[in-house]
Amino acid sequence: MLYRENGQFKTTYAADLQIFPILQDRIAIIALLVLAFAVVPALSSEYFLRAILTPFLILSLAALGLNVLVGYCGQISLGTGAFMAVGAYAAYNFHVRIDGMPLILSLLLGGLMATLVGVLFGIPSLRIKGLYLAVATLAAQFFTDWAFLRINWFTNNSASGSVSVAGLSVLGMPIETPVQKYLLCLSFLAVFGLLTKNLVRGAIGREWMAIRDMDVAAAVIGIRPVYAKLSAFAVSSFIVGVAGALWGFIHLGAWEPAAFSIDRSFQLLFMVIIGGLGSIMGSIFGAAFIVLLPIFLNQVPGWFGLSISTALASHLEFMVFGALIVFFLIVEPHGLARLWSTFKEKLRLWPFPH
Amino acid sequence: MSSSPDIVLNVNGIEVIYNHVILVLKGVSLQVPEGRIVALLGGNGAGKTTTLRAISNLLKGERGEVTKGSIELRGERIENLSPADLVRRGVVQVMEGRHCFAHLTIEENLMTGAYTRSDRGEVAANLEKVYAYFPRLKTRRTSQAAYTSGGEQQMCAIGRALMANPSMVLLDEPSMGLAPQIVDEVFAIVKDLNEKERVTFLLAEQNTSMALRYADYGYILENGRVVMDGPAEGLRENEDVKEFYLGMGGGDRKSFRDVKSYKRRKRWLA
Amino acid sequence: MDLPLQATAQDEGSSRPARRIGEPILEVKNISLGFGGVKALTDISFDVREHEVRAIIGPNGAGKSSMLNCINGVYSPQQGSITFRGKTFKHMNSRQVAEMGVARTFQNLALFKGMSVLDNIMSGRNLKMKSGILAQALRWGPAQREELRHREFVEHIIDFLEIQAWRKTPVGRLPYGLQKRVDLGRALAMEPQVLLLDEPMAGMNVEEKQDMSRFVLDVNDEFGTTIVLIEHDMGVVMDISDRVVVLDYGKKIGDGTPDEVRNNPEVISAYLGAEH
Amino acid sequence: QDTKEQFFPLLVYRTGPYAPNGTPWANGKQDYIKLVNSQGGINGVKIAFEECETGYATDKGVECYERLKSRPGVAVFDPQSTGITFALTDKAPSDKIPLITLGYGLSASQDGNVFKWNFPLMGSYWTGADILVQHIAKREGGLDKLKGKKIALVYHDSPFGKEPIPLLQERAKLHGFELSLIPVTAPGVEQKSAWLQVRQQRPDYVMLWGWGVMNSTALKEAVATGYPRDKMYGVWWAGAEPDVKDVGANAKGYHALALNTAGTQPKVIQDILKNVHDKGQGTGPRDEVGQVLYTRGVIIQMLTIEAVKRAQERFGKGKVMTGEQVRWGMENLALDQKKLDALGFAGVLRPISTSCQDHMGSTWARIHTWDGAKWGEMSDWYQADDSLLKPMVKAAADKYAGEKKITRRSAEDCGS
Amino acid sequence: MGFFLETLFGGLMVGMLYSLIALGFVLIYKASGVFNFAQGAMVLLAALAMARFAEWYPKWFGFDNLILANVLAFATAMVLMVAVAWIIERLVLSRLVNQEGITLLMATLGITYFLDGAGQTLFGNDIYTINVGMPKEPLLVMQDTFQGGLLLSQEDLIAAVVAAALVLLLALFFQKTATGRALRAVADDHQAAQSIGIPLSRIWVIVWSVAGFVALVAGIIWGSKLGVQFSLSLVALKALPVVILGGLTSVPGAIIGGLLIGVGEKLSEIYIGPLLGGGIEIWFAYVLALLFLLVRPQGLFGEKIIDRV
Ligand SMILES: Nc1ncnc2c1ncn2[C@@H]1O[C@H](COP(=O)(O)OP(=O)(O)OP(=O)(O)O)[C@@H](O)[C@H]1O
Ligand SMILES: Nc1ncnc2c1ncn2[C@@H]1O[C@H](COP(=O)(O)OP(=O)(O)OP(=O)(O)O)[C@@H](O)[C@H]1O
Ligand SMILES: [Mg+2]
Ligand SMILES: [Mg+2]
Repeated sequence: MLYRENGQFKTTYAADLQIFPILQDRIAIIALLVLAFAVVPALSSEYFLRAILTPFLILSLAALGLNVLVGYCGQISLGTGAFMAVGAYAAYNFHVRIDGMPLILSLLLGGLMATLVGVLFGIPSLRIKGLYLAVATLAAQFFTDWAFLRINWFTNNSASGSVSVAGLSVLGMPIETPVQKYLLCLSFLAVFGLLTKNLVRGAIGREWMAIRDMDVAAAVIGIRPVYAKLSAFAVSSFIVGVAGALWGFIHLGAWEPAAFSIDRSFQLLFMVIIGGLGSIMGSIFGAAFIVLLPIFLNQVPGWFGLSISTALASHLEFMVFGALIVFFLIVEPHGLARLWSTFKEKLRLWPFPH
Repeated sequence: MSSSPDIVLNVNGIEVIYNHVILVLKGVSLQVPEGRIVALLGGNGAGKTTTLRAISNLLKGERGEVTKGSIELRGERIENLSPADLVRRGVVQVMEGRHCFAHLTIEENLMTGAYTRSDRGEVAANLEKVYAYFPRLKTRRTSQAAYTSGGEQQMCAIGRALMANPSMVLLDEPSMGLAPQIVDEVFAIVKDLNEKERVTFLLAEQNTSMALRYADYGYILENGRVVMDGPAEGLRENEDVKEFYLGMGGGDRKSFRDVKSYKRRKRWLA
Repeated sequence: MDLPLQATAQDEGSSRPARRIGEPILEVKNISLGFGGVKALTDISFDVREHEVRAIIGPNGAGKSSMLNCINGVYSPQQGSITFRGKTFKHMNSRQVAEMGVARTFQNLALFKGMSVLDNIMSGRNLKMKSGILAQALRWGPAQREELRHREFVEHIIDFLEIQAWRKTPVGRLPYGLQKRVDLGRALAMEPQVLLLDEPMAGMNVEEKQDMSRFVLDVNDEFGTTIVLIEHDMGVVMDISDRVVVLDYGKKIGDGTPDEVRNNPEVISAYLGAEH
Repeated sequence: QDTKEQFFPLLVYRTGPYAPNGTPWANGKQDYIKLVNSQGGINGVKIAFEECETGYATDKGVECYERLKSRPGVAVFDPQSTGITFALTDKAPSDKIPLITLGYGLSASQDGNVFKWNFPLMGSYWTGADILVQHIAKREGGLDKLKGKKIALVYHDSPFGKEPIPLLQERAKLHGFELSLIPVTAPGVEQKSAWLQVRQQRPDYVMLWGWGVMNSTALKEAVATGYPRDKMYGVWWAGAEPDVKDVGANAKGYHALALNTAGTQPKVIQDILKNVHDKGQGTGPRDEVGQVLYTRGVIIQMLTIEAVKRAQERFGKGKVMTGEQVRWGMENLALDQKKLDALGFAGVLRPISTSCQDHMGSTWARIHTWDGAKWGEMSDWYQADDSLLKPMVKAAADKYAGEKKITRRSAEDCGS
Repeated sequence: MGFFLETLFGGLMVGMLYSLIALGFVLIYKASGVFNFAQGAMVLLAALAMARFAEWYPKWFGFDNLILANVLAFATAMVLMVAVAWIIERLVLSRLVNQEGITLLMATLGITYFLDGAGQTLFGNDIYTINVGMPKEPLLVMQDTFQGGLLLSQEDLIAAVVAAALVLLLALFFQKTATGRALRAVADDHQAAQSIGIPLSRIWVIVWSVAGFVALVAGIIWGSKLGVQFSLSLVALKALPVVILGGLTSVPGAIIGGLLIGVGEKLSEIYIGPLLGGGIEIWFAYVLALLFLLVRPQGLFGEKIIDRV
């Protein structure tokens, strides 16, 4: 019985209010952070850092943001790509139009603009619910797709509508090597993960979840749906916006609106559902699953020395990917995070079956 | 497994696990004879609903599964049948918590209950019968089920099950949320169907006194185990049952105002 | 923060203090409510006095739950007004009602299914929590202390309702009876002056009903919370309520002490039946 | 480098909305490599290659790039997509890998002084648009005849589709024709309103800047709204078989830019058929060999290989070249007619010669016309008007350099 | 005026085609509470099967009768769609009984990937044609009323008529019949429906097969318009605003919604678009639907969204 909470008595509520009340969890999370900040960058190849870990971290961040909205507040959104785009383009404008703007500030301001747009598009949620809302959020998606292509001001009058940034630095340190980029994204994820965790286990988080689970009852205990929903939209689009800015600035370097297309929105929704709605870890699991799986599947034939045509390989990859999604949903409709906690529960009982 | 010919339902040491980890039933066995009313009693969370779900095969949707034991209907193993198959064999469950079809009107709800039947005349007659049992439903027949009161929904759920013309009904907390005289009526209906049409009932109830008044036999379930069973009269007289389920410790019914506030524990708790 | 709940632990309940039933705190005047063709309530008036236990009974579909929904702003009645502590209003939104100190439980369990017992009850304190989003995200001093303070209060409620063991369990997994208790806990967390209970004892066996009655009476005694109770178990109603309103088909057909109501022939024929 | 093989990463899209166009292109590239390998490689250096599916998505393209860029012997990337090109343009300089973007990508990247690592060989959207205007003018009887004419640009609503706009606006100002812009939302499956607009405005000519399914849909809508096909001019990415195949005879008369010929007559195509396909090593179906996009793939690969050869001439024959060295080769291409003939490309494309300033090497193109069953009838060669283009390229490159804080390359750098 | 009418008709006809796709969504949603994102993939799969079999049969069996080839291909594609329905029920839906809507929605996204991959593996990813003899040349009418006449696409006209007929047929089928009632019951509560003996698996196979049929018809119509290749699956996106505008649960809603969106987006693109630089129709359709929902959150004819304590 390696994993158990028996015997860990909490004598104060403050102790129980810690993020990870169980000692083993605390140790695990510290180990994880050390691993992520120190060991991984030292051991990983450039390809791994640049092409896998960095996008994985950024998309985890975006998924985290989306999870606030969908998982905690229960408002399904298919417009995530739009908020990422707003974050990226806004950050871009701050970056190029204001001389000497610090990178971090640009990114955060990008998030702030995304917040504004997010709240604006969140207003319909006060009346429209469920799938209707989900589809209606596509309005945001297509509108921003259009706006960033059509309105030249947003792209600093670049003829083609594509923008790019270069020469990034934080506090005088250049952000150029894969390790630096990785660490920057990781720091963002860690900080936002912590802040979000604080939010969702605090009063505001309870308001979101209350609205999600039963809005009439929530109103009766004095929760204002307007405030709860719009604050969820605000927090969510802030995080998503920052993730969008990172995606543009750090991962791509140059982008066009297609980088934040509807496919991105679906991809993120996938992540939060596969990972687990209403779970911080779930967002990260989900991002790992969705980012890593295709890359992994893509390389499988190679390991077995099979040479199948690229098209066939990629179709098979689609099929396996789709099948695995369905498979995981069947095994655990509440996502990988729930699967993980079930596993922990089993571990708690181990070696006695029940 | 010796099931005498007049045993309709034979539940044999079943274990149920939810979500792969939560063990809820720890070997429950019970038998329901043809044409009888059997009551399943027990406190909150004892596992009554779970037992009924296991029988009618509705566990899957709750992510539960029967991991041990067997369930036989008239000698046939039924663990792997679909709920629809069971309805075709005459077994219908009235689910706890009503589960009316929210967007359908009361009448449409009742009519879906007759999904497995084809004779229109009989169905129409049956509908009239249900309306006769529950006149309140008739007055609300055109309103969507979601917009009816709790009690009306409960009547609707019971009525809907009766529309299938079942030979055996699994009733889960039929009295919940019903006004006293409707509770009486529901039990009267149960008795009536049981006597006139020889419908067999398995009844999970919290309203122990009512249940024991109408049932022939009772099982008491606590913490996923059958802790006591016997003919209804016997249980009614049992001191423990009296104290814990009928609220009549020491003979008389105590006023709810005067009940001691120190915590009493059920002696059988496993 | 004052925590009067602590007293309950010692209370043995044998000798109850004389309860100080006061002036009307809540008055319902000429309320009418209809949905399309259905008249759910017709011209209902009654009052609730401070510190009393007021029961509403009536056959299914009589309009009892609708009455509560009108009081706490879920429905807005077409006619009539509601006076609370001398302030009269025709319609208020749920939040305003909650702010004035009215809490309720629900007939069909309206708990937040995905949240733990603790969070459900904590959510009842949200009205009283003031930290802004940023402070909560950072969890710095005041926000953390506020959370702690309220947590402490909620722990008392949990102790009081004897649901310590399920603190961290998602409520969706609890058996029905316990969920009802959590529902009550959530309402209590609001420290209400008036508590509206919609069939709190449905689906419980006698022992559990006794427990529940105990909780209701204790709340009434200890905090002086006024209680409006809908219940179909006549035993409970007659035993614990001070006065009873009887509704039938949306109309009021009786109002008075349990004994008066019990002997009212109209009530007997419409609701109680001969036996009771 | 301890490798004996030159490595060619091949970014392709054989799936997704653009697969019908991406596939023959990718096949042509592979087949040419196989041909060269069957003839002994590049001065004895064999070519290794690996495909990576991008699905035309930028982030997948970036992943492919990162995965393949550190392979030993990697020479050059062909992103095959404008979006991916944009994303890689910033990465290439630090990785020291040249990008070849034949007929697509950033128009401004022709300026090798700023875009050291980009090679938009043979043409950009600006040269293409310029040639179309010239051709239309010729058809009308002279540039002055354009005055008062109306030209509509029906374009893919993306950076790819928007690239030609500045040039066309410039030309419109110059010659006094009216330019109307009609965007089509990607991928372009619903174009009814675009073509209603065309019908409303009744332009004298329509330029079609489409890719993938947008092209055939546009042609079908043109049929449905009765717009004459022979007034329609496509970019070279809207002038291949997949674009017209399922419109068939209805598209008869439609014109498009051609960077290259199509057909199986060229010697190089014959060689591929003989040495690759007949040996059962063909990448795609045999009857696709020699199609427009297929041939373009062959050309791209030929130019890449010639760049490697050119580099070997300077840095050592029979050696595996680094990206840096290949870049030099690409910057110093000098393929005259004789060399092209020797390679089997007689008549397929015009001679090409690049320099430090000019990373395009040639701005020649023709117009070909669909005869209902195949691409036939070639116009004469046109060359983009340098006097117009040069200042535009320079201005755009300067703006880019300014934003990126890049200084123009010095003369020594050019020489190196 | 003539041009306005042309735009209007154009919008109406495209709208009808959107309805056809929207219908697939509505059917499945109505009958099982599943928002089926795989509808687009089903359209693609059906169209691919239709196109390829019509090409292969004459080759395999050595005949060259276009009608026969099309009929055989249609039958084969239909069989394929039924098989798909059956497999989806067996392997996916039956294991996700009683799960939340969003889980089911995700599962259909998984199915989308699978079908996209499978369709292209089986049938190829090039561009294929469906030739069911649709006339391509436009029709010029009322030349004397309007200057320049009114140009109507015959192909669109026929397609719109077919779509309208199909939609009406299904609307009739689902109204008031016992099956229709059972389907709505299933959508409300899987478990309760099971408990009264509605065989979920059979119902689902039937509904998904019907949706497959609708997908096949949509695939043929759109496929002969656009050519059959991957992009065909993206027309589903055009149907989404239609579905919510008309109401997720309403067959007539799909028609009216389709017409409204079709007309709305064409008129907006033609008359407002140029002011904004064009290309606005895609978001305009969504904004239209969104504004409408603000007034009626359940869409035009959708069932009222119930929230009650
Ligand atoms: N879907 C589920 N997932 C996990 N646990 C469950 C689930 N349903 C029930 N349980 C657990 O199983 C136990 C038995 O529940 P069950 O509903 O069978 O009790 P019951 O006897 O019907 O109680 P009640 O009288 O309150 O209805 C309870 O402890 C409950 O928490
Ligand atoms: N939102 C609504 N829309 C339509 N009708 C409603 C609505 N709410 C309540 N009703 C109707 O009003 C009547 C009164 O309902 P209410 O829920 O108040 O009854 P109740 O007295 O609580 O009954 P029960 O004891 O069964 O819970 C019922 O007939 C019900 O159908
Ligand atoms: Mg139960
Ligand atoms: Mg009620």
